[in-house]
Amino acid sequence: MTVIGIGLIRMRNLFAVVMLSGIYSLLAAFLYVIMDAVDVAFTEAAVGAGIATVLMLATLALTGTQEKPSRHTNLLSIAIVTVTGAALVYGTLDMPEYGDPDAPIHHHVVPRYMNDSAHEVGPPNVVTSVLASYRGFDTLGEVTVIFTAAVGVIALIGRIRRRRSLNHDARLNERWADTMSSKPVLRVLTKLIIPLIMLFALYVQFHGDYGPGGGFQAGVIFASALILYGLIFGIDTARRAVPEWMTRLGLALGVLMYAGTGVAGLVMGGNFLNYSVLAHDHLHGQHWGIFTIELGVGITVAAAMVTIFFTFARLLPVDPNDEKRS
Amino acid sequence: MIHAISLGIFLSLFWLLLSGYFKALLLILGLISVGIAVVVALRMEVIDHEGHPVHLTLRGTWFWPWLTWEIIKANLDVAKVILDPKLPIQRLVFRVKAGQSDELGHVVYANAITLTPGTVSIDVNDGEITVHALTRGAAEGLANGEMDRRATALVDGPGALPKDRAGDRTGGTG
Amino acid sequence: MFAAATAALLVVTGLAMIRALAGPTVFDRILAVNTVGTLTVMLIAVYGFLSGRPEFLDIALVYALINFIATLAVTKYTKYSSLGAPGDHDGRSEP
Amino acid sequence: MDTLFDVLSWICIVLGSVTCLIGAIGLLRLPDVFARMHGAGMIDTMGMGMILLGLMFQAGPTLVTVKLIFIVVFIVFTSPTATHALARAALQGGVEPQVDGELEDSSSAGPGGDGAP
Repeated sequence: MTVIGIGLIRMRNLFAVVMLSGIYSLLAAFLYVIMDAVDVAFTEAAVGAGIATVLMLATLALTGTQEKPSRHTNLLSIAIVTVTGAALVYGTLDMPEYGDPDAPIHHHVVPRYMNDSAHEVGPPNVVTSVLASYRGFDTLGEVTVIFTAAVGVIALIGRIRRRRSLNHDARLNERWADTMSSKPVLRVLTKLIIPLIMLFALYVQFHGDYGPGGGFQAGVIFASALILYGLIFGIDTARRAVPEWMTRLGLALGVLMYAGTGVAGLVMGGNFLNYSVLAHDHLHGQHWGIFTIELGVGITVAAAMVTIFFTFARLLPVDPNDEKRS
Repeated sequence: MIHAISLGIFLSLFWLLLSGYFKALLLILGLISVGIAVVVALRMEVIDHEGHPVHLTLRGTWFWPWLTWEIIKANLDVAKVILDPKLPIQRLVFRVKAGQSDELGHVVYANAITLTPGTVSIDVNDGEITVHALTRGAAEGLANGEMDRRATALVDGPGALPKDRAGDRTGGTG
Repeated sequence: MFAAATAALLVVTGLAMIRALAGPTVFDRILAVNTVGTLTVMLIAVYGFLSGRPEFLDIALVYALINFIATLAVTKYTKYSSLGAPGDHDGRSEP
Repeated sequence: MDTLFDVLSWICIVLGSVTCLIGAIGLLRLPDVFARMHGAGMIDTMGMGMILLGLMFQAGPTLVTVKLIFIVVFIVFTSPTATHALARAALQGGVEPQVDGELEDSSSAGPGGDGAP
């Protein structure tokens, strides 16, 4: 992994960097597996395997492949990075060894999470109860961040397209359609596998209680299916199947579902994001609460990923000839 | 429509095998999920005889074991070449005709070519597949047409090429 | 024995990484990344058995399903931005 | 019976690991992209298949085996497609496949689909 890291820094060709970071992410997922952090590994797998590379490429297509050769070495930034890195390493020296049962974290909240979550919250997968219930506020914050990111992308570059010439658009579409959907091999496989990916995403969504997974991973996987469709059949075809209003609605709906669950808790006489009051039996309340917010997370994440990809990919590719002319 | 229904059945099976939980709530959720997947797939227009080739499953019972055996033979051949200190490769690029009647057939054939190490399909164009082969033996094994016949029998039915069935016994040099 | 298989797979991953770092063309790197993807599926599956927790298979399943999307995206990208000059020496000048 | 499955399983896993190693050596030794694809193909087909088959023997007739079968099926479908896409992109990206000889069509032609373009 270190080798890959150094290789990443040394490489000037951003395209090769994208490829290598793909490997980095694969290895990271495997490391998480070794450390038994199944849910984290799942996230890394879902994000790293498809979406991250695709989004980076979409960005690359907007910016160009070669890193700008910097004229001056920025001593200040190097110094800051070195100092921060040293501080972090120094910090880890004090940390208990991996898996040390005497580590402070094992004395405070972890025992409660591990021992009590089964009857306080319910789901057999402890990570789900921690994220969705004990740390409900944090997760709501994360979802809002994703929501904001997608809204930002729409606001910033969603409009650029209108300034481009129709001619450019037509040629672009032609090239999109021409290159991919006419390849029978890719077309057949895509048709074959898209329903499977979608169903698998929903499976991950609804089994977050029992195994690794949950809303975030499910959203990413579902978005992968739509992105694959967009890649092979062209953005415009994909937009016809999944119109823009749908993703934007999903984006907002997800956050609303999450926050709404919290408010519902308030209304019914509990604290914000306290699900126990949602039903007569507090375990059922927790269950439904977690279920709803996970669904909210999934919808938001999927909608955000799809929005970002489609917004970027519409601009793709920057045709050098066009730029010279305009 | 038939394809949509069979896709739904297939996806339900997929869900049950993945899940392994038979609680009422999860079964209902599974049903909803299958519904969502089928509806989105319908909107995408990916359900047709290409996207959901259910008619191939039965005939596939003859094709897959044969292909697996071919893959194992091809693996041994390539392994020998790679481990040989002299690295005796003879790279060839050539075209084969795909005798299948539609593009789905060409795809099956092309993927079968790629799956056997030693040959990779690099282009599919109007019933002709451009193939890159690592050794002459692999190329000749493909060119004798056995795999083409098998794939045709898979896609178009065994009746499509009645007179060629006699040639099946010749076998590939693989 | 699972440990031995894990070790062998790690060695294979290392070899593939050498190819990814060495190049020389972009396509070599893509090939290597794709191979590492398949290897990761196997690693996760084998390690799941090594540690006696086969539920890791869900993660392997994710990779099996969507790893190739990245490869497709990359091949598509190479077709676009390197219409003039392929490979590492991308001929596009900085604007 | 258990020992039989154990032995079978180990044979498969060892075979698979060895195949993967050979494939990786091929990935390093072979001279150009198109040739290297054959090495990678070994890992994707027999290496993967054998190792996961070995795991199936370990798991026995459970849902774990079913998931393993799913993984094998998905990789069998996706890997040739990815390889094909890559080969096509490399071809159109300007990498000329080096050729060491010609295939004479007439001598090797079978009765049905011969190689004549």
